[in-house]
Amino acid sequence: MQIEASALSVERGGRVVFADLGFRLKAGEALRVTGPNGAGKSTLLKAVAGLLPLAAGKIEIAPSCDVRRAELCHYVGHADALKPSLTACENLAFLAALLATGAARPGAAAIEAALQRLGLAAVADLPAAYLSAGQKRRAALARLAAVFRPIWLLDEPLTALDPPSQAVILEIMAAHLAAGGIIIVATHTALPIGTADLALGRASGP
Amino acid sequence: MTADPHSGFVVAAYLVALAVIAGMIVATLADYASLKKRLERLAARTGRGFDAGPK
Amino acid sequence: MKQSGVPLPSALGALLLRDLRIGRRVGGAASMGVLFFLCLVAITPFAIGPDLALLARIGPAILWIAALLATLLGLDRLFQADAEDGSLDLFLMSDTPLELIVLVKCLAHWLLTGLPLVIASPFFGLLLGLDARALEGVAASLFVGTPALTLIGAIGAALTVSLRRGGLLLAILILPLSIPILIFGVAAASGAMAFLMPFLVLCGLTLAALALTPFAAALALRNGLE
Amino acid sequence: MRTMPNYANPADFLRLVRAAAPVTATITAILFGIGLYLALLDSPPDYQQGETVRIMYLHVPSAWMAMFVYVVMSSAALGTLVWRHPLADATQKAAAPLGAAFTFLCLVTGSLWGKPEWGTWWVWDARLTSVFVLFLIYLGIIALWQVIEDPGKAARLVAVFTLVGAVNIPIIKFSVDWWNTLHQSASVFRMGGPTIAMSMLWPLIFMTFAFTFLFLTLHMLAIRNEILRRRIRRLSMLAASASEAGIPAIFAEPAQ
Repeated sequence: MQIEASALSVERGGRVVFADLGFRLKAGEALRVTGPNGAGKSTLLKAVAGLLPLAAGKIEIAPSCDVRRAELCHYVGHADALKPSLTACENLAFLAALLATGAARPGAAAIEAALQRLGLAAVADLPAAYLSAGQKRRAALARLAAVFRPIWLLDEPLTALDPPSQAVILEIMAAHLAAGGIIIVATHTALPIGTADLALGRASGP
Repeated sequence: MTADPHSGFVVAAYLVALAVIAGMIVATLADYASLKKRLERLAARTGRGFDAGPK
Repeated sequence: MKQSGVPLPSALGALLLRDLRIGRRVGGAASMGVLFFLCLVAITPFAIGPDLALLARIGPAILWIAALLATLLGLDRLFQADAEDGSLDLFLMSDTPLELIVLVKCLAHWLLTGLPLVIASPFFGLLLGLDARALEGVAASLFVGTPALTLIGAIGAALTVSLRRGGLLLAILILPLSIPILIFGVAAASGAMAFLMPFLVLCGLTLAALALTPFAAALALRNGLE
Repeated sequence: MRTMPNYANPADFLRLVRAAAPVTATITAILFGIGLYLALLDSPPDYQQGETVRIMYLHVPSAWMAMFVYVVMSSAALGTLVWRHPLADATQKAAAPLGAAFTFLCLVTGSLWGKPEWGTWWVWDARLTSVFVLFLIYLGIIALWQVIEDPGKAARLVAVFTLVGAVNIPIIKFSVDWWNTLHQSASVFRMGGPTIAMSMLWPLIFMTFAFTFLFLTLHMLAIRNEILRRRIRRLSMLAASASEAGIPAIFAEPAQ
């Protein structure tokens, strides 16, 4: 598994967010994207996830398969995608069913295991509205553990998390890399796991 | 009650009244039962005995 | 959910279950459609007068217009709620086609808003002095017509997903498109003799909407991303 | 030394309900027994309407209850806005569905009472229409309760709407009456007429008191439900924040 972006440029609202960008990640490698706010970190992640059209350049995945790139990626943006009136367990069960690919439909046991892994077992049946920001963030990240997708696109996963929770997330990320996964993470903090770096400066104006 | 042609409406009215009043009573008591059950489950989980009120 | 290891329902099943659950819980707007429908029907006699004979003649039209507005004005949150909390992005990344996701969301909306309207319409028809046969006509035509209203309204919802005040714009966009449904719906509802012809045309319109609108709505959603 | 029970405090109120509810329940049963006996067996049919006048013994009390419950709700609304007391919130929320049920009963019995004469199930008669608008207001209030999650905020917003409604009801009543006379509808239906024979007055009085005590009993029980619902919500949030902080939730929680 390898993902390669070449001469990438994306526009949003007529403004060139970044241009002529390239990177290559093989199985087990991670890329840390840094840069000031508005430099396009989130935009890059969304572009790789296939949520945004590319102005120029291309993103290729080898070995090429007929599955859409989006179906190979997990995307955890700033929004937690949690419905306040549903419980953490119901939210995760839905997201797992939505994002499961092919025959691998996760069972309820996988959902509970994921919640357990993120330390949310005690609050699994409480409405998401009652959870703290940190718990909501962990509930959002729990889908990484519940459903397997090779490429993870994480937009500042560690914000709003206390140190012990951050340790859990970093553990999960390390395990994913060890299993041959690929991670692109936008963050300001240094990461203990070995990553290539990609600094997005202020894009030169159009 | 004499066999008044419209006595059917009287019966209907009293049946509706019975249904509505019974509905109100049952709804209130059923709500109480489920709330008490949830409260006990929650109180047990948070490790605090709790007087959930009578009945 | 505490099933023992049994795999979760398919994405579409889970989505339908989720939307129905959200609609019924606190904060959900399940009963809003019916109440708005009742209010619209209730205010007409105050404008027209308490004369039941007159009300009965225009009853089907009042019920249909009320159903149309109740459906359209309840649709603006169909996709907006998901867009705001980030679920919409995940819909696009699922292996389930977006068109089917749109269809299931329309089904959930119809079950929470459209169906209750159909069930309630005979009772509200009594307020307008409709006789039994007219009530049947209204209920039958609404049962077949409201799905089409929801489906076409979904296109409007998809178009206005990123707008702050999309509700009214949705109605403005979709009202012209729903005129055929209104025409044949009211014709079927009040047509004394010619019930079948308008009714069948209405069925045709609904089936056409069922087939075409998901693609249009999905296209609108994909292009609306920013 | 037990302090004077302060019924504004939820815990004391729960004890009050445990004591008072059975008493008012039995009073309600007795009143209904007498009322129904008088209404159905011991009073003469009306010389004009015949037996259908017996529906009056349901219709008039439920119309009275529809108004009475709204008054109770409005005073609770004042309690919420002025003293911001959670018990006032619970009182207000508990009253809404009961009021709606009584109003619905009033509309149905009114329709059944009028059917023989009108020939249709519904006529836009002035008084029935005003009760119908009151029913719409009740439904609006219940809908508003269901949409706002935070109980405190919901109570204050619903209180404002309830008071606005209270101010508008007389205006609605007047304008509906005028609207009714303006369009002199075909059948002017006199609801029960101004003077009621003495023999019909007693069943009416008993039935009205029976309805009132029924409401008092159910209202107390419903308020207790609301108090428990709020406690569950608070305990759930405590459970969430406690596990967040990693300490088991064993701290004492003030019985507020």
